[in-house]
Amino acid sequence: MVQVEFLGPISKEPMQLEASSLHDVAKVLNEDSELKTWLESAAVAVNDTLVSSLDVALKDGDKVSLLPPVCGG
Amino acid sequence: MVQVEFLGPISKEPMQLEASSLHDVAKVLNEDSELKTWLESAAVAVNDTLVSSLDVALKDGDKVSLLPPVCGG
Amino acid sequence: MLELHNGALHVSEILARWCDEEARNNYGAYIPFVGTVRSEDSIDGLSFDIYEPILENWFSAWQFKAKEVGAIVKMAHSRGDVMLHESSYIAAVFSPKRRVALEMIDSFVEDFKASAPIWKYDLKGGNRIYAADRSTPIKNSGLLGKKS
Amino acid sequence: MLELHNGALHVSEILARWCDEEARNNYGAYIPFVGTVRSEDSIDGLSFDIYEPILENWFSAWQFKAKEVGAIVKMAHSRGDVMLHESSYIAAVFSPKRRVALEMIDSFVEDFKASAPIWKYDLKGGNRIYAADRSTPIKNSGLLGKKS
Repeated sequence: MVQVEFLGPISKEPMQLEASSLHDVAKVLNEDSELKTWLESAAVAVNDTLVSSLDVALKDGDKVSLLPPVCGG
Repeated sequence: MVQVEFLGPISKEPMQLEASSLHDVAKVLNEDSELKTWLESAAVAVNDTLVSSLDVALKDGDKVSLLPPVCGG
Repeated sequence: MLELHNGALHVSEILARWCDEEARNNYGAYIPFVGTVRSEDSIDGLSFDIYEPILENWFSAWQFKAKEVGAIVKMAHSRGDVMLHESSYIAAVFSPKRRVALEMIDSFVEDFKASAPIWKYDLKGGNRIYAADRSTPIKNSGLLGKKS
Repeated sequence: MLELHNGALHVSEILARWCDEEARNNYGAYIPFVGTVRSEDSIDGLSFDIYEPILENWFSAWQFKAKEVGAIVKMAHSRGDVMLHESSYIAAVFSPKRRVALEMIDSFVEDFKASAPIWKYDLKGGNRIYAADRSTPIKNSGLLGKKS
């Protein structure tokens, strides 16, 4: 199981799901219509490192985070 | 008479001289060998306004200042 | 050094403390950038969420980048609510020479705006509204979106 | 506002005072630049001469330029001796928006270095030596020199 966390303004509780890569995570999250806009604009981190591709293998206990558009300062 | 002032590191007392333009001032100052290097690197102000040409008419009581290379900060 | 404070920053205290910390380290240039909440769009203030693990990674990368040119960076940011005319953000560069400091404060602040995992909300009549229109997607955003 | 101080600047006091002065004026960005005397070439400190009338004209022109983009500039500089690790120069920009402030602090500080009528001397073993090699001729310098 991997843990998926929604950061900042995405008001959604963390999810646990079976996934062996980010492609699997994408498949599951795209079934949730509430998430549609966020998926198009969010960056993705695996274990707190930002990634640039879905070709990232996941293992049990990994944490996937969704980071919507930012505005610090 | 115009007053010529030497600013910053040029250690020279102010001079009074007869001059109807900066050309006249240049002529007199170039006779002073101590000033040679300073004249080549100094900017010139008339009545506290920097000038970009010697074609500036001077009248009685005007102040001409020589400003050597600067380094504030 | 990265510091996160609950609520508004005490600007003078932070600027003075950082200055003291580096007073003997022979830096010729110190440039802080102070960000203050402006009164506009009838907001009462702003509020911030921060995701600290990624912010710390981002900041560490900048410390390393600064060190390569003999400089250091420091940053303070607010968590939670910051009201009008209060400050929520201070970034600073110390460097031996001015050109490095002037260029680094610019690129540091701009990269912060584009990349730091911090979310801003307008405080308006008791509501906390995500500032979507002023927010920037982080690089490589949208990976999980449906391909069109 | 342009302030000249005898000897070293009290950095924290000045930064805090400027911040307080503008606290209610709705500026979103405040960027001070602080210049500090570095230990190098075995100097004991630096010393400065200032020609105030032309410095004031130069600064007024910058105030005007800043006003055109909704910003303000402030500056403090030392007269006379400033010892190692003390500060001799603070410039600051306040602006509604960060881009204006980041660009203006850079161009203000660079123009200051190239144009402000201030002369620097190294203090070394009781002597006060003009820093000729680090000094820059003001624009249009050399008018009075003999034509070659």
